[in-house]
Amino acid sequence: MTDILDDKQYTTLNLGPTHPATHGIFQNVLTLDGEQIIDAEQTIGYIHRAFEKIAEHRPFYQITPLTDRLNYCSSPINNIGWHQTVEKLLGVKTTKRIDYMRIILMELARITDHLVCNSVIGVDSGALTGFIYVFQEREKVYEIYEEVSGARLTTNMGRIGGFERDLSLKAVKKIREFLDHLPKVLHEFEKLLMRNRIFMDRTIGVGPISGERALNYGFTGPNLRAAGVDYDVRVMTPYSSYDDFEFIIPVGTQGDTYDRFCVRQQEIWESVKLVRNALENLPEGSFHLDVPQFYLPPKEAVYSKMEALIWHFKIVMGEIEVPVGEVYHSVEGGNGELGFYLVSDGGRTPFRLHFRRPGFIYYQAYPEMIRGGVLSDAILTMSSMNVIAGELDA
Amino acid sequence: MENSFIIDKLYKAFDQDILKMDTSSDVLSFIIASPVVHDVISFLKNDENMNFNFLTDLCGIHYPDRGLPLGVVYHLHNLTENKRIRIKTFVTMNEPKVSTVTDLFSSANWMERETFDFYGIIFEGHPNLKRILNVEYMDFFPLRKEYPLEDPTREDKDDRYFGR
Amino acid sequence: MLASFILVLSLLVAMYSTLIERKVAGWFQDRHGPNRAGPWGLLQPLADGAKLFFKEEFMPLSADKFLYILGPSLTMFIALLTSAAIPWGPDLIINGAAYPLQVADVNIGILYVFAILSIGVYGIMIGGWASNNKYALLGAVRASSQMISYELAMSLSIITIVMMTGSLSMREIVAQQQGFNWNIIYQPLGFLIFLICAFAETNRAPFDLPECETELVGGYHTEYSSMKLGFYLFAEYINMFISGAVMATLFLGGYHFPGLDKLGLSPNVFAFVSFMVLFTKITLFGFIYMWIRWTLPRFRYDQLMKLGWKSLIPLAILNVVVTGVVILLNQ
Amino acid sequence: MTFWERIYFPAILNGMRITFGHLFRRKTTVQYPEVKREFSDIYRGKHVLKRDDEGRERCTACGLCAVACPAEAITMVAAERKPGEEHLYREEKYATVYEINMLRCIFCGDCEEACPKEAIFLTKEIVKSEYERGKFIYGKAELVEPSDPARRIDISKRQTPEVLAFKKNKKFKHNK
Amino acid sequence: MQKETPKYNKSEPPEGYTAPGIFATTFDKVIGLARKNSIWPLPFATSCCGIEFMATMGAHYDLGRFGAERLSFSPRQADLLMVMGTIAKKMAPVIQQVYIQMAEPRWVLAVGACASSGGIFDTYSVLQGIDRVVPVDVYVPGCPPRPEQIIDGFMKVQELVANESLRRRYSAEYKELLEGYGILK
Amino acid sequence: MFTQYIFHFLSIMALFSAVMVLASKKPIHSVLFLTLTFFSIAGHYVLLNAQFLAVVHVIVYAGAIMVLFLFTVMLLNLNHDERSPKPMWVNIMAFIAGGMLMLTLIGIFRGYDIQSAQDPMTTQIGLVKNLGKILYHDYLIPFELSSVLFLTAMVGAVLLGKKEQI
Repeated sequence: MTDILDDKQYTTLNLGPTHPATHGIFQNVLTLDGEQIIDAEQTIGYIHRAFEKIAEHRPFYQITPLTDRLNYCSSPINNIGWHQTVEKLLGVKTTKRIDYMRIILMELARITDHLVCNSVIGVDSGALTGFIYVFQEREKVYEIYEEVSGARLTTNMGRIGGFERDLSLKAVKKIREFLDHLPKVLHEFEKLLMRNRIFMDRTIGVGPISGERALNYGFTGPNLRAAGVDYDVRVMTPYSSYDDFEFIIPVGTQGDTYDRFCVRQQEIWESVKLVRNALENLPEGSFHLDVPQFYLPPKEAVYSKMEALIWHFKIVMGEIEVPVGEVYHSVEGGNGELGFYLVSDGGRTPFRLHFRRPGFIYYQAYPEMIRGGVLSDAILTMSSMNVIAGELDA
Repeated sequence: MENSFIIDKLYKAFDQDILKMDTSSDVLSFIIASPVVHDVISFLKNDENMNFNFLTDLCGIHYPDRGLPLGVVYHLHNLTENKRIRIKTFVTMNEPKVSTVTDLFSSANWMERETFDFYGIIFEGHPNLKRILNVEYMDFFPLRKEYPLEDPTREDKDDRYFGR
Repeated sequence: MLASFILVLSLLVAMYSTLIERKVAGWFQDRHGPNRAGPWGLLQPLADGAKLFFKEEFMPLSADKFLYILGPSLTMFIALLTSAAIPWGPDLIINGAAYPLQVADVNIGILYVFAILSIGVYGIMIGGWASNNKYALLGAVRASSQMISYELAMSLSIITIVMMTGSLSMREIVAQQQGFNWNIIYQPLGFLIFLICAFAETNRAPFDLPECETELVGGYHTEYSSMKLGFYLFAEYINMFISGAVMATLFLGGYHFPGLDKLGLSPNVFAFVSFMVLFTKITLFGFIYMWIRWTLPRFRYDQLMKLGWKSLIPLAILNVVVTGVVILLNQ
Repeated sequence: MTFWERIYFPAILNGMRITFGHLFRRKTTVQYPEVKREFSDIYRGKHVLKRDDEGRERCTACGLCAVACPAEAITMVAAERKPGEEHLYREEKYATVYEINMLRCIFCGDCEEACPKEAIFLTKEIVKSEYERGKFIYGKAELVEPSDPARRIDISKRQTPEVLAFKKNKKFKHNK
Repeated sequence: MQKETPKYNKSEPPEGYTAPGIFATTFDKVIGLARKNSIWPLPFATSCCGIEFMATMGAHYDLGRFGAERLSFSPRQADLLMVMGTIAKKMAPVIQQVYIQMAEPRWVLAVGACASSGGIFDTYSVLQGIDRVVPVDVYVPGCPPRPEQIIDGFMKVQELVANESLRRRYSAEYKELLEGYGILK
Repeated sequence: MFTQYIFHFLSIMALFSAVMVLASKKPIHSVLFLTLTFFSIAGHYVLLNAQFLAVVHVIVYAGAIMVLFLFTVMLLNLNHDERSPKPMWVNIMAFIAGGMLMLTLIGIFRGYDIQSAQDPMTTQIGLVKNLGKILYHDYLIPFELSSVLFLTAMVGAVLLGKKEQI
């Protein structure tokens, strides 16, 4: 009897890749003592799609649809981040109207991203209904995307140097309706979960990480802020005129699942404010830059002017004159600092394009975060980290 | 923090090993000889005046035409003063070895594995250097320029019409 | 005859509970729920049943063959046993002879129900273990420890009823609650504890840890397909139905409703109406089960244990003591 | 946690109140096959190869759409227009074969944007699912819009007001 | 161009649908009708299409109307394998394993460009369509498909299920199809 | 007589499953057979008109204790272990102990006069009320003492369990 107790029999449990809580693609081999987690080993790469290799074979504008599929919960942020990277390389500066439109769409994207993450925490803790409530709001954002770009999820939104079309009146109306209705649903969602003791017990102190370790692990975004470090690219390195607006960066203290939930929830509220502000202060002007070398000439010109037709051909063929050089540009994506490291040798495609995918970097900390917890904790920690597979595996 | 301050300090500490410096780019960047790259990053992280405590990014790059074709690019970030710096190092194809920075940054673990996976750069001292995104039995390093992008098994495409 | 009627009723109720559950879930979530199979989706349970029946019988290679089959059958069997002790209504008068609407008026009815409940976990444990799957095993382990823990609090909360009524017979307990003399009025805390424990004993959310989808895939029934799975799923709904009946009988006056006996109905109509009253109460409990399930997140394993041992059992003991003191003072 | 949060019930009852409120609310479900949800005017669905007002195909087989396609889903074979075919093809070159592999296509809209002849547009129609993979190669039979004026597909809402204004006032160079 | 018709993968048309052969007994029809209304999907959601699948399960589209909101994550209990999202070569054995674990009768729905054909990811690491590893019954185009399209594909599957003969799964053709994929049971 | 048949059936089942507890290879099967034994014994109680005892027997043994056994056996996963052959002296000791128990039993039953036993159906001793009266009137002190004993045992068990972790 004693030897059974002494050298404990650990079970290994294969969590994923088809486990419901791993959302399809992560594999975690857990070493369990009863239900307590002794260790975990991750395998990733189950949807490795070779983004970076494709990017070396595509002209700049064709990379936009690729970025859609990085963090597909918030594709406009990726699209716009990529456009800004190219704009940085080309050395063009966008106007305020473009910036503000971008802020509106990026913050809507952030709302959708956080809504998905938080509602999935609810689902994984057993409360499905809240998820369905907030997904109805997400549908409204989809409608807005559809009105702006023509697609629901993988938006392919905007162009290098602006947008392909202006915000339509219908889109603005829909955004306003959304902004008016969202708070009600958010309040309901928060009432369902936030101060419910079952949920608090499930999440407080679960999967914690200290600010110091989080930095060392390369955490960014809400996960880092939940650990108490107020690093936000939007404030630190303002892009797209974010410095015109005032907003709070919510920070947590423990870095546990509950803090991550609350930080995301708070960021949704801040994003709502940001969208509203940007929409109220939307300046007049053109929705795209007038740079015929890079931005497709207007269609009516293509149909009638030879010069415009030539530009059109050149741009579509990808034969734009790109300076040689390298840039690093980062935006605050749904999960943190989404960076684009672009090396150009002047050719029609990037020489090298590396995406700094926040999910890929911080997901390494997962074993350390769940060690000592139980199986249920591991699942909630995973969903609260909001690791998006497209971003993880690239 | 001024660029000149960093440049001064770095040159004072590693005069011989800085192969190139570039201030024209958006981020101050240095090319460092590969044997000392760990020391440089350690210095940048730990020196109290530098304090680059956040490894933003680490990735590989391949210039097939150069003498030292394989490179590793580090992006470091000083979060307190919001200063970014880019460190590059290059190695040969035959002996693609760079010492790991996992002892300084836990986040480097997977990024180095990814770089190994894509470019075959060996990070000496890495605790678990094996392929991460691709299947274990893959026998080439797909992001090197000589390897094609396409899946050779694809059948429903006719390349003649695309002019690529 | 009555026994087979109750059996068929339980099965029917269980069948339609699956539909109602899905419908109610839909309504809670601003959706419609199943509505394509027949009008308002009324044929949905039949479709599910037929599909399950014609699905491939799957036996994992490494499973313990006999126990693998025994598990679901046992669960179903035990779930159906309980209904025997429940009084479904007052006596039916046929040809001058009174037929009680109860399969067996055991003088220790409560204990009988309780015994059946306590062995109900065997089916789950055996099935979970025999599948030879780690998720199933974890589910089985969770189920057993959860059952044992919550049985204690449950029995302690029943003891107060026994103390008050001085009888172990269900029929007598119901008889004492005539009018509006319901036990829930005297034993609100006991009722609450019993309700919570009933959730745990039937493995319903927020205590659905043995089969919780996001953690254990399917829990104990992960490896089951076709009708064996159907048995497990059915048994859960039968258990809900029966536990609703037990709660209604013990705390909500069974088939009594205030003022019903003063209407002067003929005995058989009265029996029928009384039965409908009981059925309505059971339906109410069924609705509460679903309501809770689609509202709350679930507990974690250790929190569930903590709640059971550190909150419910002390409360139940306190309840017993207080009840004892009150009874003593009243004598 | 405050005492009220500690004893579970207020939050639970509150939650139950919320869900109960939804029980009688109007359902948001759009019963899809019978009722269709409104698509945006610029939704990027199935492609159409437009004809001009006289019923001639607009496509000139320049190949820009194929180049612009990130999925490499478009294939075309160009041919010279023969005399006597002026009523069929607007330009001197036309596509004898124009195929889009709808399974490859990601509906990004780059082809529509690349087209200099306003020939290819995406429409609000969705592409139906099929049992076989081969059926997804849409040729000209599926793509070219019907020449019957009554069954033309209206794409004017996809175009910018500038283009529409331009079309009203000016003749296209290629419309001569 | 005729002689250059592209070759496609071995994805037989589901013969229950094309070959009239042996069905249409009333019993088959009744069972088909029952099965049709009780398809429990196993969502194998790997990427973007998975989010659209969530939308399909959500209140606006409500796949539950078709009796399909009971997702069964255990392959044993599932009737329909819905593959949504990119399947990399690393994932291919997993998906085949899941398919093998499913109990008969089983159907496969490939949702979205990536699962059906690889989509834009024509790369060294992505499987060019899941019909290389498992037989697919219905393909849904789109990247990602709208929920309407997913429901459309789902109804196509329903049609297939309703018309399938009970004996199809024991037929020699079916065995041959499985053997072609190296799946034997 | 009908009850006779039931009695025989239950007895055979009890003996058979008791033997199977020892004979079956898998520990889980042993536990389940033990449960079956308890059920047969509970059946005997019912035959003796002691329903209360029967039900309590089921609740306590089958419902609680055996579930715990099963739980432990499942967790320990003794399925695949190779039980090492016991040393010779253990077998001899077991044989002696078992033989002595058997001798004792035979001795008891030899002196037992079956005719003097009451008809089980006429006794009301097994019913709740009578049982309660006897327990709380005639045997109050032994009853309470035994409960104290159990409490002590429980405390001891908890202490032992705690010690294991230190």
